[in-house]
Amino acid sequence: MQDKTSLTSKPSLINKFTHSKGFSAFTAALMSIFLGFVFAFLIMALASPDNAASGLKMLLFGGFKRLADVFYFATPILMTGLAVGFAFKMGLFNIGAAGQYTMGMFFALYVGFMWDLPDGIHWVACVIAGMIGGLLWGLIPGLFKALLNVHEVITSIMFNYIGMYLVDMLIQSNAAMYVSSKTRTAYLPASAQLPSLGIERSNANISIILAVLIAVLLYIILNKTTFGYELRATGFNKFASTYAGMNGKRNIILTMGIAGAMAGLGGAFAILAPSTIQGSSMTYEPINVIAANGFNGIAVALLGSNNPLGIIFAAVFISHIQRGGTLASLYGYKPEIIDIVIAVIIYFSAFAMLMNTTVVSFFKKLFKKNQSSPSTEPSTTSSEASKELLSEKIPSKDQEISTSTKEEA
Amino acid sequence: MDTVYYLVQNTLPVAIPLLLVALGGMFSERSGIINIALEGIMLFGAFFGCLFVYFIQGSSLNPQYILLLGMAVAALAGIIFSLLLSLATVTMKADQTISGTALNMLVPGMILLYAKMFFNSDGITTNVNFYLRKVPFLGDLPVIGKLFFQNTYITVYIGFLFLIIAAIIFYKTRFGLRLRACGEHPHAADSVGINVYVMRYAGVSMSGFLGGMGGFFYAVGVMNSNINGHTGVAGFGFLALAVMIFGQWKPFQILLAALFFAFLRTLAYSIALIPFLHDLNINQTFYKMLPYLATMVVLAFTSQKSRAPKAEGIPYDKSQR
Amino acid sequence: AKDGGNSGTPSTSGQGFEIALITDKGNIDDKSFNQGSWEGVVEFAEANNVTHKYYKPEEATDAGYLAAIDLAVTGGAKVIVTPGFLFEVPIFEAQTIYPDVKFILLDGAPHTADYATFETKDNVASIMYAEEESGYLAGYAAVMDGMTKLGFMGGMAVPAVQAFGYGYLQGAEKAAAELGLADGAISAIYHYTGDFAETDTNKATAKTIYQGGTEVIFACGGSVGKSVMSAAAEAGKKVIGVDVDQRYDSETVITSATKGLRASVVQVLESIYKTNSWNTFAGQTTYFTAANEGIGLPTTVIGDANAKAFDRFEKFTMEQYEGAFKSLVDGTVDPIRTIDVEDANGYATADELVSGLKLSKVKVEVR
Amino acid sequence: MNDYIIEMLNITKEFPGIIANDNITLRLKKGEIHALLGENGAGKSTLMSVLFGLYQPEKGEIRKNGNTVKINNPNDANALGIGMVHQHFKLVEIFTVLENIILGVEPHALGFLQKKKAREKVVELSKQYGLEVNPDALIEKISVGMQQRVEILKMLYRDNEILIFDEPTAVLTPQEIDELMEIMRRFAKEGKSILFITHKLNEIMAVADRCTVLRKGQYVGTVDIKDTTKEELSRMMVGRDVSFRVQKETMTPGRVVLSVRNVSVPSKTSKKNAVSNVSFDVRAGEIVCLAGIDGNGQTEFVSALTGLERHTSGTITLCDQDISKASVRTRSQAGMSHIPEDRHKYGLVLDYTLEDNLVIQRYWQPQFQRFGFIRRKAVRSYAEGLIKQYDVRSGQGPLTIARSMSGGNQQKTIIGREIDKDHELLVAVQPTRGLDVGAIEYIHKQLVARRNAGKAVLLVSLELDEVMNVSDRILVMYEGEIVGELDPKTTTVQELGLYMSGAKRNLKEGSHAG
Ligand SMILES: Nc1ncnc2c1ncn2[C@@H]1O[C@H](COP(=O)(O)OP(=O)(O)OP(=O)(O)O)[C@@H](O)[C@H]1O
Ligand SMILES: Nc1ncnc2c1ncn2[C@@H]1O[C@H](COP(=O)(O)OP(=O)(O)OP(=O)(O)O)[C@@H](O)[C@H]1O
Ligand SMILES: [Mg+2]
Ligand SMILES: [Mg+2]
Repeated sequence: MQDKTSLTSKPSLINKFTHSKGFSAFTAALMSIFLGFVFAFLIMALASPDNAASGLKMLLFGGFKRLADVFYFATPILMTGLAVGFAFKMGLFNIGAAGQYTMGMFFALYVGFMWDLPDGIHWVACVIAGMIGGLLWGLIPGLFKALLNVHEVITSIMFNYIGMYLVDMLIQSNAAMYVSSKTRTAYLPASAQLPSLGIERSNANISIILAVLIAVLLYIILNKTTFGYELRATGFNKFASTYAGMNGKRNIILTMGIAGAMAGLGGAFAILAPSTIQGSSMTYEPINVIAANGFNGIAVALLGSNNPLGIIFAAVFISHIQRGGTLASLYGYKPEIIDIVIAVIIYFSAFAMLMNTTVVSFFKKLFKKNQSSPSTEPSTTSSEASKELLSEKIPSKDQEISTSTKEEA
Repeated sequence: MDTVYYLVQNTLPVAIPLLLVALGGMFSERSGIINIALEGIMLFGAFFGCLFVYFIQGSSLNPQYILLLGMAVAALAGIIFSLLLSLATVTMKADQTISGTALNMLVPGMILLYAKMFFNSDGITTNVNFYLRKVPFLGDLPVIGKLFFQNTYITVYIGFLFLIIAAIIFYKTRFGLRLRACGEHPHAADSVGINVYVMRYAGVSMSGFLGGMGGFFYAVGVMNSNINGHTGVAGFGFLALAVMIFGQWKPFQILLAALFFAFLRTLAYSIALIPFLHDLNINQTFYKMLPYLATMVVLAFTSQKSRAPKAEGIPYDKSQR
Repeated sequence: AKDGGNSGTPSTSGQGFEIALITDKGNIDDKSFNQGSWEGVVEFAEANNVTHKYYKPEEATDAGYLAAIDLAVTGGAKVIVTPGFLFEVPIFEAQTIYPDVKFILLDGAPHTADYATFETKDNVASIMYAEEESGYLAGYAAVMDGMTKLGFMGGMAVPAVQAFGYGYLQGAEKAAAELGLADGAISAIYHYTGDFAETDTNKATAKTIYQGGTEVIFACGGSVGKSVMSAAAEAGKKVIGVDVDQRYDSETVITSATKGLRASVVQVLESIYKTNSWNTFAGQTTYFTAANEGIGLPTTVIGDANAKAFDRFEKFTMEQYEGAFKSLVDGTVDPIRTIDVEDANGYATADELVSGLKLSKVKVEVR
Repeated sequence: MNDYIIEMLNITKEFPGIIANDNITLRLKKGEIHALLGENGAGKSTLMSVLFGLYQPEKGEIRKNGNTVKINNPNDANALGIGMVHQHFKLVEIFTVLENIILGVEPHALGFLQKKKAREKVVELSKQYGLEVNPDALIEKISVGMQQRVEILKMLYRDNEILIFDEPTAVLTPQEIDELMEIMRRFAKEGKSILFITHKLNEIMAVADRCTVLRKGQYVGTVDIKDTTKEELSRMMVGRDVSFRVQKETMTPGRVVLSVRNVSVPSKTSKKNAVSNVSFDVRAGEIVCLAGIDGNGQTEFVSALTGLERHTSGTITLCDQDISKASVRTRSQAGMSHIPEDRHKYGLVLDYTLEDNLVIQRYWQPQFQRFGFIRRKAVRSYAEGLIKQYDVRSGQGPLTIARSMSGGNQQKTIIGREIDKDHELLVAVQPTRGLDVGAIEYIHKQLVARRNAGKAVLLVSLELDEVMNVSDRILVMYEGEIVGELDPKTTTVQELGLYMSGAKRNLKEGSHAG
């Protein structure tokens, strides 16, 4: 039996590109971003109509005035975005990036304060320690899932809390790290801080470069290696991967470990950033609050369609509009508008792809009716696109609990 | 004995929001929609409930009536908000976790923005006291009265009432049967003429109803009828999700799970009252971790048999086979 | 605090906002530093028609605060109010970078990150408060009112909170002595919550303390107070507020150990804009104490001239208060502000409190 | 007036990219059994789904008793007395039999279920038609045959007079098939009209009055069964002659390739063993068939054999290597190929491309990876080779997403992959399920070719024709045990059926056939 679609002429290169999944993900993202800003504009116009235009301009372009800061603040969420996105590829929803991030911070801080290492090596050790901290915390949901069949979402949520309490306790009980009169950690020695990029009045540092390199590395792992092949196969259909002799349990544990390591690195990058003030540094305040950057990572991953390269852009974009949002406060707007914009963008991007094709096929139908001639040739574009989408939207049936994820590079 | 009364009296106001929200999650998931957005729904309901209380607090209305009205407002708000989830996941067939996560992100920002714009604050602070020192007559009963009818909130009774109603709807009605069919095998439901989309809207809306109400009960029973964009509902929506799974998507098991969790949580803060625990002199942080650790341990033992609704997480598409 | 969030109404003239406040963390309704000082800013600015606005730093670090100061200056700030000791290091930097901008630093003095150099330049006014005196009055009032089971819930063991707490215990001791009570007649539970937030944890902790029989808790940690008041309402017990007069937040608040955040901010702003006496504050640290009416318990009820500020006490009278206040002013009583604490977190043990503060009538349990 | 109870006239139904039904007309007489025949994907299920209101046709009309009707959903169909037993059962597994039967038409008072009333009706119906069921049993705990009874009861409960059976016999034993035929005849006699889809021409010849044939979405014709033959029908269906016998020369089996000794597998649903104490050998150059009714432990046994589940006891030896505890990968390396029963669940990653699916058993071999990096070019050219060799048809060649391929081509993909991989033993589980005669013929040829190439083949099948035609030796499995070893040349379908139903056994427990 032959699909009639195969009868249509070979698509041109451009056609192929515009019909590729990557492209529709891109246009979908654009559309959601557009809607997000429309929403923002409406809110601003309601709050203070006179300034809405200037406010919106700030949101859109303000970040360009503070490019270094855009990259600086993009780094941690880029890493947590990778932590979420990478696990997503395997069909795992790593909602525990927050805990892994906190653990990464703690390990980095510990090495920063407690180990006396030479310049140039110290910060590297701290970064690696942070990575290990996140890795360990990421392994836990992996182990629970692989060995005990406990859903990773639940484990992650629980260990976000456990990690937060634990780290706060460990820090507060360590006199070398904690300054009680300031309710936060002491200043890190300069040797433990990341090398700055030397941009004036900005904490921008080498970690953004590392983060981008790591993202590229993950991309290669996912798409070019046998491990990535196994991982995505498992994400799509874990039964088939078992059938093909892949070690599902090992892969789950490994994936969560790597995801945790990413979040841990994010924490390390955040806490080890150099300060613009001589002798100062980042500090950690143990106040029993779950790290927001962990959850922001979810947004970044979703906006970047879980593709490491997409995540780079998503992180920079979100950081960009956040900086713009801060600047918009000069016009009296509350920076919280940005949180709303981001949420709206994610919400729409969840179904923008489908919306894309619905709109297209709607017009196709309209067009067809007007023609009134029986369609001998089934509408290729829309059907192809929607077929593609359907195939994307059908998650492999996961026998146990919840979270279905898919997505293709 | 006083300590026992105290523990019970304080466990219930924490357990009830968990119970209600987890029941909401149950309706949603048994209809086939994973509801990660419970956290956001709770917060949204709590916000409107508190906002209502804020505007009405000057009036001479009896606080318990205000509470009931606020509850209705919160439930309604929850339903409306949950429609955003149904719209995305049922009509637009979007990924359920993604939509839910987006909605979770939306609410705190919205509350902060609103509160800052109109109250110069991070949230809404109200001034009505809903506390019930003693329920008339019942509060005087021996033991039972002290356990359940003193130093409490009427939310506790409302919570139990809704548990019963939920269980009846779930197991004894045509609607419940159809709802469960949709979460298990939507194509089968469709083939006997059940409108899967409608049922899923209904399931999600019920989670909005219970979630919004649960959020408001959290604000009343735990946060003194205040709500704040930063602390939100302190992850109770997520915990409710865990409670729901722990309770195996079944109403009475969910009740047990909620009580279990709430009790450990209450215990963690009441160590000072329990001499033998107090004397152990363990860092209180360990007790704070206890509910989470205990939940993990229980799940570790029970999860092998865990059985989620089969079709949950999968958008229903008629033409899909 | 419904003064219309649009204190931040954007300027149409383009000059921006002249008086700026940077929040340390949390918001300007934190029932503490941010709120008190912001109220001062608003009071002054609205009375004198000066544009004003508050900024929230993008991250709560030294660099983040400095960046927020940058932003405020970009936004046209001429005077910047920075509440809290967290601004000590950033202000040290900023005072050099922005010589033309005036800074009002509350509860701290500018210094370098390594504490090697302390310097307050002429464009900075550093303000400190004698919290121990305020706490002293609160403790004194509670015991004088007949209470014997006291509680203290501090946020974190930062100097200001510690000082409040220590003063509180010493006030109780003094009152017990004046009443001729036996040694150990007063019991006090002393606890730091570890945060400054309204949480169900804090409420549960307060409830537990009340359940143990405690009659009043001195809630000394910003929004922690909301949780304590909620617990007190349920337990039918009392609360002592902190920083600002909190009687309006709950019926349970019998009094508040205030420090004149608002008054001091207004006073310094007036020195800049009206009395032209900036140099009385510039380049130095000014202490607000009982002597200059910088601290105390509220003696009037705002908006109700007939109401009595002490109406929620059973026995404690205005006369008794004035006596105690006077002893602070004339120095006959000088509460201890700091004691040696072994613990890294600054969490004093019961023994340290008893010996450090020379307590005998008061026995302390630390939680 | 006319004597057609249902007329589907000029029905056209499109799916994205394909016209599933192209101007099809079908007329059903009152009281007749009308067969619907066609290759896979010919559009039979689609046409029936249109009649049942699951799909809306783009064109055409439906008449009942001469009056045009509109069927927008199953409720409308139900109101018109149309009921359907679906190809893939539509039963809620965690519900009871009773709940499944009443779902959608629940008797209720103010929304509250009245199960008692329903139960009485169900019990009565099941007595009346000899469709014995336990109303309180959970669907997931009952056999497939039983589930089908539930589906039939669903129609009867709704008082349907037009009954659609979509491939009802694919999952039944010969005895059960006979029973079903009997029931269908009874229905027809009572005046109910039946539409009956099957790929098995014997069944059509046995029970149907008329037959409509579809091919590639188009109407080929309607014939009276008494005026036609099997050959005629199959020619109408595929457009050419099809041979029903598998050509196969005799071979002497060689060395033992697979040796199974005392293997037992615990059951997931009950305390009993799903497989108990199974022992047998498979030699090079023979096709051994594991026959039996569905649910007698074959699936569990295959899982244990292939390593998908680890069995509890006994030993499995493959080419002298003990693989009892080995991983799936080790078994595969030791020479086992496996065509899985459920091709969508196990056989393919539906969202992967065809080429990625073709190397899923081999991507880790040096040929396809270096230092952990996939050698894309090698994969591509290998895939192109296989696609050509096995004539796998797809839209975009190696880059086609597997999900978009037809079932037959998906199966070819798996077969090509498993055969091309180095193997000594080929485990083929229901390799032809749901496929049309053309495809079946192809697959059988491939199995025989493997045997002729000196490989051992273990075929697990529920299809009696297949069992009898393809295998060299038959092992019958009943309730987890091997109860008989038969030679297809000397046995009959009837005898085989007796073994399968447990009525006969020629092997003692624990003994094995070498
Ligand atoms: N939901 C659907 N979406 C897209 N295409 C479909 C869908 N259902 C059926 N088709 C297409 O319609 C054609 C007819 O399918 P149908 O299931 O009716 O065939 P069939 O004759 O029942 O085959 P089989 O013998 O395998 O059951 C198929 O080739 C398939 O491509
Ligand atoms: N989701 C889908 N989207 C588009 N086309 C589909 C989809 N599902 C199935 N098809 C089409 O259906 C056709 C046959 O699919 P199907 O799986 O029904 O085959 P089959 O031979 O009937 O196999 P089975 O035994 O599994 O029923 C293919 O042509 C395929 O393109
Ligand atoms: Mg089929
Ligand atoms: Mg079919």
